[in-house]
Amino acid sequence: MKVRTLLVGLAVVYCTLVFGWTVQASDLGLFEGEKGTLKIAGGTAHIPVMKEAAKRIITFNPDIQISIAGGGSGLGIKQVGEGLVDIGNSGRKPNDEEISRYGLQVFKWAVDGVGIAVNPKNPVRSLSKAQVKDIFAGKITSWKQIGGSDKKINVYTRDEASGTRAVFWKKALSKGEISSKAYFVVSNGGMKSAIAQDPNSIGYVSVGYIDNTVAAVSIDGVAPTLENVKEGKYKVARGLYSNTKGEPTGLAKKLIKYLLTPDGQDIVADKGFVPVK
Amino acid sequence: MSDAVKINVYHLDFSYQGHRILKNVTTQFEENTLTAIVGPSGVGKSTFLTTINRLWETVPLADMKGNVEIKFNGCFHDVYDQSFSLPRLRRSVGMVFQTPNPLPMSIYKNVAFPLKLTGEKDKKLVARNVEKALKRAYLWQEVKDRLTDDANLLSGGQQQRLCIARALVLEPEILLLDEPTSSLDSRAAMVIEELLLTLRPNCTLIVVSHYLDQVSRIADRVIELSDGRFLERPLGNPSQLRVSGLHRT
Amino acid sequence: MNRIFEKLLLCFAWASGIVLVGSIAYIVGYLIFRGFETLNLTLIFGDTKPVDALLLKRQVFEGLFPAIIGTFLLILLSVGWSVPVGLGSGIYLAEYAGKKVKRTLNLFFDILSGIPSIVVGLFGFSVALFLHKHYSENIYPCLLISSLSLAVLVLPYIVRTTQVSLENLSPEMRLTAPALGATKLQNIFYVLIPKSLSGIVSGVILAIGRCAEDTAVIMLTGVVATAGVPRSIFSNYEALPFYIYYISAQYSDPQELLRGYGAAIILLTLCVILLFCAFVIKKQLAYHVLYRI
Amino acid sequence: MIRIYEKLIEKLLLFSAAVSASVTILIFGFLVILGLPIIKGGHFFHLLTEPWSPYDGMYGIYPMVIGTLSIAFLGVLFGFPLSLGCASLISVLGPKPVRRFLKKVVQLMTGIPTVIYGFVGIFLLVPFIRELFQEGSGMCVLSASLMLAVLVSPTMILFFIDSFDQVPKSYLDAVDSIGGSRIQKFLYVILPCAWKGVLTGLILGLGRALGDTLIVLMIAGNTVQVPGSVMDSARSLTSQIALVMAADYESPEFKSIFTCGIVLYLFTTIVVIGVRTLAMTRRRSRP
Repeated sequence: MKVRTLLVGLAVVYCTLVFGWTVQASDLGLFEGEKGTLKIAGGTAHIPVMKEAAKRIITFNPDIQISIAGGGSGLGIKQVGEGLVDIGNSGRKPNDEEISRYGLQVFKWAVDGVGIAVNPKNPVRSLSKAQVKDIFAGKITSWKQIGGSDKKINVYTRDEASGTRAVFWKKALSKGEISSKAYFVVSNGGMKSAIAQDPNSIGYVSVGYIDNTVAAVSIDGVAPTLENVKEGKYKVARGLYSNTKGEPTGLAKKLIKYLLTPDGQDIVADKGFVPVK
Repeated sequence: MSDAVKINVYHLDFSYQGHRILKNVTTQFEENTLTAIVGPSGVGKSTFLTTINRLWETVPLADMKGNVEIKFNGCFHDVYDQSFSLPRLRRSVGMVFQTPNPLPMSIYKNVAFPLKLTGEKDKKLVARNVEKALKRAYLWQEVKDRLTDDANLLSGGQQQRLCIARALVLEPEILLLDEPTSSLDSRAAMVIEELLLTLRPNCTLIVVSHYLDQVSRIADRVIELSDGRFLERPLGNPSQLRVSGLHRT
Repeated sequence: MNRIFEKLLLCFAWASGIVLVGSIAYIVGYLIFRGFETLNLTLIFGDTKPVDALLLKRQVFEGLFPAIIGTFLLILLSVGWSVPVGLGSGIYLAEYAGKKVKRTLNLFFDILSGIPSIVVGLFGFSVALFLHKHYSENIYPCLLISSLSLAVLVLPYIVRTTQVSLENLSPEMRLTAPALGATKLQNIFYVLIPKSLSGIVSGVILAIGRCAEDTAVIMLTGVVATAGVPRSIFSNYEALPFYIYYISAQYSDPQELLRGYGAAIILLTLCVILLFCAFVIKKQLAYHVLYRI
Repeated sequence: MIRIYEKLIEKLLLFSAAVSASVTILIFGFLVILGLPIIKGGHFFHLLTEPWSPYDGMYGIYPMVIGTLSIAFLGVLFGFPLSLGCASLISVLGPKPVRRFLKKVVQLMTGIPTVIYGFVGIFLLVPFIRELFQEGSGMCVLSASLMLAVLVSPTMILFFIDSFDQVPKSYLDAVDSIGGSRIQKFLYVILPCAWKGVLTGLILGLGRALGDTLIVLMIAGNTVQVPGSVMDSARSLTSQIALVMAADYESPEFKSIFTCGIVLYLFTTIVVIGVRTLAMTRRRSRP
């Protein structure tokens, strides 16, 4: 009796596993029979998508190992260029010098915006471009000057390796100065949690990271939402790129291919970015 | 030079940290006798013992001149000669220290330790020799049921006899004892004394001692070390010795 | 006047004792208060079945399992590298080295033990990069490089504890075995090392603790946010202290942050247990365990 | 045969000692060689006094040097009286149960991972400082140095206790016999006898504070500026290394972090030499 229950149970488990996989396997079929390790580093905006993709791939085929590190776009480009990782992510397009020097192949699989974020307790929800520039340059120092409470503004910025910083600096600040008094954080996740904790903060973060723990701020009346980015209304937008040194091969090639399949693009949309297909 | 001489010491000079402790000492020790060395503390009695088995060489800032010859197999060997193996010397010249110094091992392992050093692999032989040594040291009856116990669990007197057994297991021809009873109570000391007397027939013993009554009980010959020189003392009753400026402990 | 001054000082001593105990109790208490509810199997294995995870059938996501295994491997490897070399150096220093050599080497080890761990990490990273450029394309920051760098970090601890416990042995103890005919080497290995073993072992345990807690070295030499259980010493890996650091800055939801608290509690417990072991062993427990027939 | 074997082992031990000692030099060598291009370009001392502004081609580490020094010194400044108080309580002043308990706590503290101090610092100390002073984000020199004080205290306390315990017992008996109180014994006998030990402990604590990465990285805010007050955020040399890690051999940013490494290495050497000198004079003057 007991043995039979056990057998039935096992059969059920087996079936769910097998069918579960075959059903799911539509686009993951790419990774059938693959083996080995894949190393990814760079842009931090990419991490949620990469993690989810890795999770699905490894669940489908446990023989594959994927390691994901942050570090920023600059680091991603350099590490892939030096051959330290297989895929280097960047939140900005690698510049011509980088592409020619390392022989990079660039793949864009999502569109993202860089939005200004403040603490939800802060009433300010809209700024003009000039105000933004002044705040980040350290010329406007109190929230009172722009309609908030009488508190000093704590400006948060990213390090030089960040693609998010590069895009924001170019498109929102028009390459203006960033105050030397700004606090530094090392990733989009770090920016979000810092702003969520500090009531007097202002910073910039990938649109995909904006949720209810932080409040998005409109620039010249345009809010940094997915729709506005998609429609091209919100100007501080950028692509999310994955770069390889030379033509991608093996797992790297398949991962990039997978990101561009309907499944992959679903993950992109699910994580708050604009799919490219 | 009589046939019975076991150890010859010639012109021994010893200095420690620049202080001259032994001054041009020349003496002989006869085979299978018990010689006692007496003298005030800190005068270099223990140091003299270490010149015979070259143990002083491990002490930093010590320096020695002179010669020591020991007769092995009927033939004298200069122990300071380069070709003379140091481990061989130490194995033929046993030494027992002032405070019992059992190694951090079981009782059995302690006694078997010197055999381990010689690379003896035959377990039966080791066991036989250990038993023999323990019996010679009058310890066998007390420890035969607890050979695996930690040696430090033994009493002071037992520990000292263990150390003697450890020295005996290699069947040394010479045994140096540096105040072997000074850290023991009088009953334990008596046992050790009797033990030494039983060893005398086939072992040359040199004992450094503070206890003059002890010396008078066991020694064949008494030497007093004073100001770096050796003085022969007549065997006599303890009070005679006291007159010569020694103290009784 | 003097009386008041003395009274004030006494008050100050008590106050500082209370402040110290209070702050540490607050820190640990806060951690446990916030994190204890996460302490369950899900914290470690996420939604993967523990059996599958342990048999390495499935990679664990949203769980600490890979980080725990990573830390464990890291400790094993680093101690594996550093103990033989460290023991050898310690023995040499205590038993063989002449006065001048000893002074010089001691200075080197003092400096080595003072070098900030991030500099050791930088060193490990540049060595890896150097080898990658000039030697083999297959060498990059990885478990091997991290463990070697950590070995450098803990090396002075092991050298120092070995040296000190050997040097602290009594002169009588040193003479015993030579008097029985032991050579220098036999004396060292049969008597001196066993006798100072408890000191040496507790030093090794403290080194293990250092390997478990260090973050700065590994963050430059191959630890990553997501890697799964490493399959070889040339893989990237996850580790508990880095996980805590990473979560503190990058958590995206409260659930993730809670895992950070969980990881912190686990790491803290691990380190405290190691410390405790070191104490117990130092109290000569090893004596009875290690020296029976 | 045995002699050859012994010699062989001795050579092996010498070899391992040489290897481990050479690591010390190897690290310095690597730092200097890799940092050489930028040191040559801008003079080492010039780099120490220049600001950090990669976009303008300036890779000076002046703000980080000041950041490191101010955070570390402040940390020790907070930690020192605390440690001295605790050490005196443990070795002389406290009643026995208090002493034993406190000592256990201090020993336990040596085992707490740095990253945990940083972690708790972010979620406990930073908001607290922010609310208390109503200025800035709470990530500042003050928060970092307070946390550092907690980190370096056990090192200092244990060392202080050690040096207090080395005061000859005869001195203490002398004070006891003339009816001195505990605090008097501590103030007028132990402290004057052990002041060199206290100084050594202080320097060791400073060394630990200078070399810490995680606490400063996590709660000092990492702003590249010379901090003007304790409420300002700052970046230390160690954080600079952690933050600028890039894999590009050629970039000047990457090379500049070796200058940070060299400076930290030199700090360490100075600390070690200081401690050794003190230890030497202590040994000589000991009764």
